[in-house]
Amino acid sequence: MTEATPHPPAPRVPPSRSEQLVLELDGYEGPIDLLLTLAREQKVDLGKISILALADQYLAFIARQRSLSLEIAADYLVMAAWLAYLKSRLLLPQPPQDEEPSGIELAAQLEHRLRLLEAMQIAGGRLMARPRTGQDVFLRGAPEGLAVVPVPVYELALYELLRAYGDGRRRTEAAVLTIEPAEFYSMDDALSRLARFIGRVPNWRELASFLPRELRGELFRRSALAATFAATLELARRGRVELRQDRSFGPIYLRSFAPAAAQGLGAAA
Amino acid sequence: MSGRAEQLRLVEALLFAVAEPIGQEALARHLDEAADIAGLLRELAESYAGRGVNLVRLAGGWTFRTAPDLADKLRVERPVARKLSRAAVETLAVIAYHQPVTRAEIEQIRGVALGKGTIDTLMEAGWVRPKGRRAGPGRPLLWVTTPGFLVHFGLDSLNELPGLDELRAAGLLELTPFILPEQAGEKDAEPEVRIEP
Amino acid sequence: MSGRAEQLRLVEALLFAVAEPIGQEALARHLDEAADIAGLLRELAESYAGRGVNLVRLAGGWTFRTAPDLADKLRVERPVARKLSRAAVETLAVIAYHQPVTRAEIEQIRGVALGKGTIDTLMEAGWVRPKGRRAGPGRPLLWVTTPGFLVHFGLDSLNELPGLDELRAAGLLELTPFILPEQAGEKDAEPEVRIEP
Repeated sequence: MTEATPHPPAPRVPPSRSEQLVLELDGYEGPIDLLLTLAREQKVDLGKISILALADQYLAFIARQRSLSLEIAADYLVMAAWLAYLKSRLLLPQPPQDEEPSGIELAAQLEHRLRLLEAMQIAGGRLMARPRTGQDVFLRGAPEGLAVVPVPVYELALYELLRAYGDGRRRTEAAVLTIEPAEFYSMDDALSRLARFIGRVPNWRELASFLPRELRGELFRRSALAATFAATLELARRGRVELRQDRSFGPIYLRSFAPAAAQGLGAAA
Repeated sequence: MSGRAEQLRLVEALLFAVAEPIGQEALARHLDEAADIAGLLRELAESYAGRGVNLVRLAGGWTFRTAPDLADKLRVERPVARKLSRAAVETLAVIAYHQPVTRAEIEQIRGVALGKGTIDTLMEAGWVRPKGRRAGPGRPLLWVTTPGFLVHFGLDSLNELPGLDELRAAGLLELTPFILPEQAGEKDAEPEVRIEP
Repeated sequence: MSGRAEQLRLVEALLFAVAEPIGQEALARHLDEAADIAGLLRELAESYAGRGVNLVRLAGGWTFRTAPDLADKLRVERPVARKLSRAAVETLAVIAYHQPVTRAEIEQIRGVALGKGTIDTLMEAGWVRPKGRRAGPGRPLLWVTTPGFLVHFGLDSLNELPGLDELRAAGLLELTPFILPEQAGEKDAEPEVRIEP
């Protein structure tokens, strides 16, 4: 279990005792880890180690590395400097009015850090030693799964419901107003249509030829025939047109009354 | 534990963990040469018979399968949000206001024929149901709203639906000049046939 | 067959049909309201104890898995997982025991800067994830373990982490700020103060 540490790698040297040392340093996860390893070499409980002896060990270790002209990562040197400082605090009497933590406090902190790292190293090892799923123990290899049944859920607000009802009512009411009148051809429609032809029809023409051309279904056609017939009767009564039917149920013919009279009537109108 | 019991455990674990049905030869690779694999499989299959999981032969190998009779219960329901068509909303409104009401009456009130699935959708939503038949020719089904309808819309009773006057007062019967409702709302429904008077 | 036997069969089939642990509430959705699910699970777990497959609690749910003592005989079926680096193991332990924890705190405990790939590896394995940020300067990301971590290491909950009680009793789960030599490991780490908009 090694990984490239974030520190610059130590230079390669020929196989010798020095390489052993390089590899050793390379194998530590930082200065605290090195300290922890050295502490373990004292083979006592971490609470009973001598911090002073530990600092000496570390400083000696680093000095040995440097004497071999090996590059040592800066953080190891920072730790060495701090341990040298700790050593002086532990050995020399504390000056009065010194605000800094005492040597004993610093040593206690270092000890706590060592214990914390050791605890995590042990915990990691215990985690890794557990039966691991997918490696030592296995879950169901071919789970059949549960069939998913979609259940439709409809969302609709009361407002939408009422709005729809209102829209529906409005639509059916509007249809009565706009569509129904258009379905029939009234006598007024027929009169205004015939008025356009009066005076311009000197010869007999079949009544059917005056019907509107729009094709709007049987009902409309029949109402147009009836309305136009009634209109011609009215026009004949007023003396505007003449009507002729040669036999019962035969075609009805129509022409303007008389050119002179028609002109006179036209001028009067 | 006896050798045979240990072998049974191992076969059980192997069959459980592998992703595909496993053949006797493949099982043999994990067991002593002397192991009676056919016998172990038979014993295991018997001990699982009648349980929630059975040991079955499949594709030339052996595998655990959930008992077929439990298939109905091995399901999860997943809600899927759906939107009602305009025609369905309006039909629901007509049923709510005019219940009990026949299909022909709904069509008469709305002025359009009902699409095939419209009432089905409303039944699926749990908002309408048939209730009795109207006396008279053809004895047509009558449609009413359900208690679920009241619950969904937060109504205590049908009397809480606003009346026509109240709808008009709320502006819900006002003409909106630029929308032709029959074209605006219903293009997602199946084409509806206009009824001639 | 009695109702309880049928319920047992159904629970057994459900747990077999799904590879992930299933919670009691999820099981309840498939059973009658009156069903004594805890009792059924206990009975099922007992009937599988000592067999090749066991019913266990994992990550807050229930699941079948192969018996741990068969590991050696089953392992050949799967490729051996890549071995984790020592840094990754330690980092995982720090996250598991001290979560939620910042990158700077992990570095503080280990006394060394975190390599770039370490957290990546743990995330790729599906064992850790970021969750929220710590209030305060830089609002650093907080790291926690995932349910997948619990499943992989066979834990029902974080309370089952090995040695948790002793560590707590020894005061080793509280992070007290260190005065010196904090800077030792951290100067080649990426700057911890990230400015958030």
